[in-house]
Amino acid sequence: MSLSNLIKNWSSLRVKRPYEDQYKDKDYKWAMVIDLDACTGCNACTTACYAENNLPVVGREAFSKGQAMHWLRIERYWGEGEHMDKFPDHGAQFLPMMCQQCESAPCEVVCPVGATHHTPDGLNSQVYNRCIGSRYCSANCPYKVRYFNWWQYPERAWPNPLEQQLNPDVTVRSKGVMEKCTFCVQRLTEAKNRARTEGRRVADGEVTTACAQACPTSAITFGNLADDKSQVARIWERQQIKLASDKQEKDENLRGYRIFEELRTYPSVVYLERVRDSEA
Amino acid sequence: MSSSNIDRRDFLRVLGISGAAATLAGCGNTSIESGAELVESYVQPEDFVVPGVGVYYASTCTQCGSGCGIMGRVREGRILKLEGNPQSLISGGKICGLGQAGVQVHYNPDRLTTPMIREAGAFKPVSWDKAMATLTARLGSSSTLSGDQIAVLTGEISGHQKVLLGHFLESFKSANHIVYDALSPAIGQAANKAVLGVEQPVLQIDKARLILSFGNDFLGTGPSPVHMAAQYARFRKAPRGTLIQIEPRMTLTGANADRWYAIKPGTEGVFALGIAHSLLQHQEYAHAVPAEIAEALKQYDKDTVSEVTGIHADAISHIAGMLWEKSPSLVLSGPSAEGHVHGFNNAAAILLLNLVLENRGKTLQGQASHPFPQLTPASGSTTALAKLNQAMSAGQCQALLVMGANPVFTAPTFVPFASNLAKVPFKVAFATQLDETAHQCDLVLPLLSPMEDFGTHVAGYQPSGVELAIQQPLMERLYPETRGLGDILLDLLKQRQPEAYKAFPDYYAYIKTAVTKAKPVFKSKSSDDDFWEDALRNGVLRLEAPPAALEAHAATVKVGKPQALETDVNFPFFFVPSVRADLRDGRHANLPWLQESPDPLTTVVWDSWVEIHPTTAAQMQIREGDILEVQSATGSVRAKAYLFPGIQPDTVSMPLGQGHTGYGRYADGMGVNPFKIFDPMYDERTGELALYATRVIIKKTGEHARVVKDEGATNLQQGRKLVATMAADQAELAKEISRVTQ
Amino acid sequence: MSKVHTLALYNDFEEAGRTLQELKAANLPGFRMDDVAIKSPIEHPELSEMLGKRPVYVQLYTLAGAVLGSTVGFTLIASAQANFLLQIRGGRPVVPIPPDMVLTYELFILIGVLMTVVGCFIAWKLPGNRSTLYNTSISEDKIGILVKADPLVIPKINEIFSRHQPLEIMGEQGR
Amino acid sequence: MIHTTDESDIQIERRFVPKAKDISEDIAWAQINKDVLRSMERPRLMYWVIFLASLALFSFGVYCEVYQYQTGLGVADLENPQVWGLYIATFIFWIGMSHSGTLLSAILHIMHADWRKPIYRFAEAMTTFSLMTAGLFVLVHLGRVWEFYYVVAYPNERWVWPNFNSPLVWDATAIGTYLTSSIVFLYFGMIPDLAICRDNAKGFRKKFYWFLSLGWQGTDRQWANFRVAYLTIACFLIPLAVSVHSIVATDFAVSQQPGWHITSFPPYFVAGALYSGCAAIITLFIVLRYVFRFEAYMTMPILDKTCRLTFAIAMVWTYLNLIEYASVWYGNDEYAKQTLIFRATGTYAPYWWAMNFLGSIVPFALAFKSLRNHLPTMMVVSLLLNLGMWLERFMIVTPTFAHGYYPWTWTGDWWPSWVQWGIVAGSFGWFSMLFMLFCKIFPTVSMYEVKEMVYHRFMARKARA
Repeated sequence: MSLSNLIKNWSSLRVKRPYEDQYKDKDYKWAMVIDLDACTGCNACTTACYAENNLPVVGREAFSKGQAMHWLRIERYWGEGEHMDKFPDHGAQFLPMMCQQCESAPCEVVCPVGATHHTPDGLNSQVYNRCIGSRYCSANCPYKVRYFNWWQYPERAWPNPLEQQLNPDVTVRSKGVMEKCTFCVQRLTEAKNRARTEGRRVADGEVTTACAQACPTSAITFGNLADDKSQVARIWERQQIKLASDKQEKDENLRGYRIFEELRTYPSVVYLERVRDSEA
Repeated sequence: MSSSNIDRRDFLRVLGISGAAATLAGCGNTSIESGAELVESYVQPEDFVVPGVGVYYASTCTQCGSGCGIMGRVREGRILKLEGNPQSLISGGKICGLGQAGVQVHYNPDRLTTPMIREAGAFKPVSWDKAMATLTARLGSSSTLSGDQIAVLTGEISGHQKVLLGHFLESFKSANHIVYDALSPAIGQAANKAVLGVEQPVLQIDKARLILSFGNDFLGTGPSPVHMAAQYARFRKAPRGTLIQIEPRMTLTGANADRWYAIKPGTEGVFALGIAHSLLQHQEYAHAVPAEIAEALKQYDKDTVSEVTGIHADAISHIAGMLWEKSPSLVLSGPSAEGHVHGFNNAAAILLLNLVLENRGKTLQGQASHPFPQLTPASGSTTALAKLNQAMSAGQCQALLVMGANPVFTAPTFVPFASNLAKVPFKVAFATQLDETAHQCDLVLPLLSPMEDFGTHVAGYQPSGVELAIQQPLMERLYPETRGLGDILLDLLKQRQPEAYKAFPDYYAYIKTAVTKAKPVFKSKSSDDDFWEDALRNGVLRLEAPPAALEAHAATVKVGKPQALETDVNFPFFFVPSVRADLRDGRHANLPWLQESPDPLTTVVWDSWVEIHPTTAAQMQIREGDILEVQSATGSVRAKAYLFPGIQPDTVSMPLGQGHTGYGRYADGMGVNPFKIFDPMYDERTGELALYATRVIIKKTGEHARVVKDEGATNLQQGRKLVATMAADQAELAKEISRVTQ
Repeated sequence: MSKVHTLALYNDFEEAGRTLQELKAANLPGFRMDDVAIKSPIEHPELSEMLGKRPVYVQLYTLAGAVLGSTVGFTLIASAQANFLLQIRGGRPVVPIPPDMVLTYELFILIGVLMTVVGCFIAWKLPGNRSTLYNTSISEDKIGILVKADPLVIPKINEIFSRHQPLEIMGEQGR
Repeated sequence: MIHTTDESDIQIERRFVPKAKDISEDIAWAQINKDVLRSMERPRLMYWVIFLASLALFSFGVYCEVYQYQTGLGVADLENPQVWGLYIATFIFWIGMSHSGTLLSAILHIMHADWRKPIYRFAEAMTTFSLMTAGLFVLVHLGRVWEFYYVVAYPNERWVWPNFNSPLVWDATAIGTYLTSSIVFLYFGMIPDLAICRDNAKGFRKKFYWFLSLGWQGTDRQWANFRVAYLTIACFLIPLAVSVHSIVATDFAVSQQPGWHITSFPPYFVAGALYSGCAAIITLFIVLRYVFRFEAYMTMPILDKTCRLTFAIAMVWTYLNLIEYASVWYGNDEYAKQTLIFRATGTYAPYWWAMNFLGSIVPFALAFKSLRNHLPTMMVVSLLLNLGMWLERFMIVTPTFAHGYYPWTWTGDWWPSWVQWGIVAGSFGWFSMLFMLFCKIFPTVSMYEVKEMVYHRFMARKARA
């Protein structure tokens, strides 16, 4: 009965993730590293995302109104101050930005119906069936990586026979629901199920996201942070990034950082600083 | 390819039967249980088709000429997604956006589904029998055409399609295979040939410690972008290489440079020679060039060079110093340096630097010789089109077959291709989708998409050894009334030379025979069938071969007086077209993913725009979104202004590829076509069209519209730490863990 | 023998007040002051006082409602959360106190208000029959005095009524 | 009950009550009934003009909403990150509007401010209807409005609950509570008046009022319980009203966005709510006074008091508004400061300055007695104040989206589409249509309380005499 459950488990119900961890899946915590020095801004990852996740092409009209549905967008910043006199002397600054799968996600707290919540393997999930489209999550997302279905895209975006390309593993979202990068959860689930039937943990490199898979420069590394030997865990460790920290104490010459860490969102994506030869 | 097209109704029927069987089983012994009857599924899934499980098949990407190996994810008989094939050295298991969009060629809603014949000015769908009858009436056994009366116009083409085309033309005693590439690298290739002895050397980007690139966009639109991006990633790992890019308008590669210089268009050769001059002051380089060149180079002192090129004089000695310091280096020339009246000279001057710096054999190598030269690609040029245009104009051409080229769209206005095309009495287009050129043809034959057809491809750029890439169908054909190019050619050849081709019932048989015949070259000991199966499974046949040596002909580099650019009062701006890595010359504008994929540098989608430097825009009081008229001597186009800091201030730039008028719902009406305002300027040496030599004037129209782009109201980080940058001497890259270096 | 009603209408509170005083003083058998009711267009506390102490218990319902609202509210919310562990929110405990307090507060008010109304309805004895002796002018500006008494004393009461210039005296018919 | 007036009375009155009288004590009670009940009969032409105009506006709003429902929210030109637009801004506006009804009827009731009596009924009706309008905006705004009930914690087989952490769930609970309570309060306080209606109506209307008046006969027991219950509900309503708008403020203050994440938001919102509500009362006061010929009840001294109250609240709002700017300006949050600067200098600067002018400068018109007593001026001023308060809500919602944490998604020139404007206009139509219907069906002036007021004044005069 619920009341007895409440009283019996009171102390465990008061534990906060990630810093007082309780509900953590011991085996999995998905995370990512993006090397901005390797990223060339070529858009291979974004197209891969469109192909894998059934993202609708919204068309010129909707795009001009800011209604694009790119879960993964490549931002291009110009330098400021000393980095930009008359010309962008040190090139453009590209930033692939997708859902950071925050461990303490601002979006999760404010969703009225709990359509977005945290999974035990560390994803910030979005339950389309539950979403009523209040868009509060998007309003509260510091990264603005949530995309709302302003139109009934299933009727608009895939004229016959384009709909045959749709990935059957991924829901096609109707109008009125929010969506965002899922770290290709359909791939993760499949890999986890496969590993579970074989009685093991998903091996490093066994599963990856569509963006990481496509990236011609391998700038994106994806993997399981709970597995100490995984590529991602090793990079995080070498970069001295701790998941449950809002201010990393790390060596100065390490490139790893997380965006808006000071907001205590505890993102799961580490970016490695772009490197430029200052003598060139 | 074993695939079955389970449609949903069939699938439900299977479920229905097994459900019924389960019900019956509950009621005692049925005829099935007693073994008197057997239940058989309505649908027999073919091998490897398991409902709900994705299967991967290897194939080859045909979106550009790089010949990347790809894997297609197939589920329930449908191709869903393309990924890189790790077996292919070219793709290395990776894939670019353009390649991914290949599935949209296949599933494009505007695809041709039946043959069409022009009757009374309009296309009418006809049956294949009728279409083939029309075709063979002109080009079949009874055809009297020969020699120059027939021509085949294609884009870059390689492998057995190319061979069959050649045979087809031979049967007419013709060699009129015109390979047209609107963005042809022919000038650069000619310079390579002249200076290094090969048309396309292999670049060892990862081995270089410094790359000096004059407008070479190897990351975006180069000969093999995916392969070079992987090399670039290794180049950036410890010991980290430095990239310096010099170009009038920033390319994707320029955007990734450590240092980017804006140069006046066409003065790249002067700048290169200025560096050469500076380098020659080091004793060790002194012997690298003939004495007369060394003498001529003395005119290229840094102040003169600086004045001509618009780059600060200190930069020259600085770059020279870095080249001297960081060896081996790699100096590259690119389209924006080559597309000028003196483009060949520019390219040669740039290549001279490689000779001075002794990069031959270190970062520059020759391609391994190919065992099947007949399969190697015929690379395209614009001169070929000019020749065809003349022939058509003179009424010599009686029949024209077009595939993979769209000159009605890409030919400049001074090449009146469309009107000359009308003079050809019989024009046949082979296409998956109608484009502007196909619209002008008399007969249109719908081709299988690359996801439905067999083929072999040989990339023009072979990074190491030799690869023969195999293309196989990834699913059954979508439309029964479509056919492969190989099959059509084979049918035609059977009409003309029945004896030679009777052994091949179809193109599949032809290609299988041809590939298995090559077995000894690949030193395979397996049976023919196994060899073929392996080839299909791997998607690529690899042959390791040593790189060829490069020659050095420094003397061919002409070093004249450094000449400043003439100014044209009527057309004060240089016009630099930009080539988008996804749309290229416009052939991919029909793919919605690519249209919606923001241009990496401006983030504009679905449109054309005019890039103009903010200082110039401020002088002219131009704001973003103002509609500008860009007028050259031959024509004008209108597009929205986009303020772009990565451009030389006397230059404006527009992207190519948009402005279609007959290429389906995703391409039509999007932007404008700058091909139509090119000036008739040609490279002196090769006669190629000089794409970067146009001069324009900009007029404000007073109209304004919102630029459709992903970028928001700011393109700065506004004090946030979004993209952080670290100085190279600070970062300890060697201690880092990385996937690339492993 | 059941009691019957009689009603007198007066022009103002003063006359009604004098009538009440006389009724009280008369001390008639079979008549209790508790059976007297004033019907008036506005509340008149002075007159009501003459009728003796008539306590109001509505506040008790309010209290019960408020307590019920807050305790049951919190328990329901917290136990619902405790049973829906699937819905973890990063950085927050499963049962967070501040949000639950906000909701508890609202339920405290909601149930409090509703119970107050219910209490008032109970005090009004709703739904129930009430005396048919009523004049629409009471809702306008007249004061009515309704007496429930033994039929035997009714004439005497009416007599007291008529001593103070009533506008009208109404009796129940057929008793 | 007929009272006569003579010279001496007036003399005394002048001596003891130097200020103008809120209401004349000489109005006969029957006259009060007659005057108020008349408002439920044939109204002036202006009534029909207002009603039909509201109906037309409302119909257009319905058309827009149907179009948006069918096509998707894209027709509203909402985008990422401008995800809320006018809907949420107007939602706050209507929620705010609802607060003055509570102020007049509950707070002033407890404080025994008699002058509220002729005007509190319509103010309460305004509370109820503006809450209903606000509720509509929640629905209009949802992407999948047909699933709106997911927000409600209803028992279900799968034990799926809403997210109680979300301020939107607090909102839903608070607004639900407030709407229920204010309907109860409005209805409960109207029962004696409904009995009057019952006594004067014929036919089906009699039946209707008979049912609604719950057998009210004005007995002393009914009155005593009624008083206690009414007072209790009034006591509940005051903290409830404060909590409702505080919770609406937490929609913003609890979120993390620059420009929203401000501790002073709840009091700021409450002050703004009372402010716009009072301004709306002035507007409706003037409208009702004219349309239903309520000059004898909605008197100039009452308007004068309302205006003074409004002025006081306007100054409280101004103070809290400045506090908000100051706390951001002197705070250490660079991002919030950027957003503030954007508000004052960016795309929406004209609206921001207009909002500050209308909210803080225009109310000084209320400080002048001659202006306070000039009805046309007050009409214009009250409408301007409400425009200012609507702009305030717009300036809370929009600039933070346009200039939030993430520069890449900053929008320079976002502007709502006609569909949004249509729905906002429709909401005003819906509100005034409901309000006008209410005025025709229910007594807009509390008859029994006006009688009390008249009686107390009359007795006071008598005592003095």
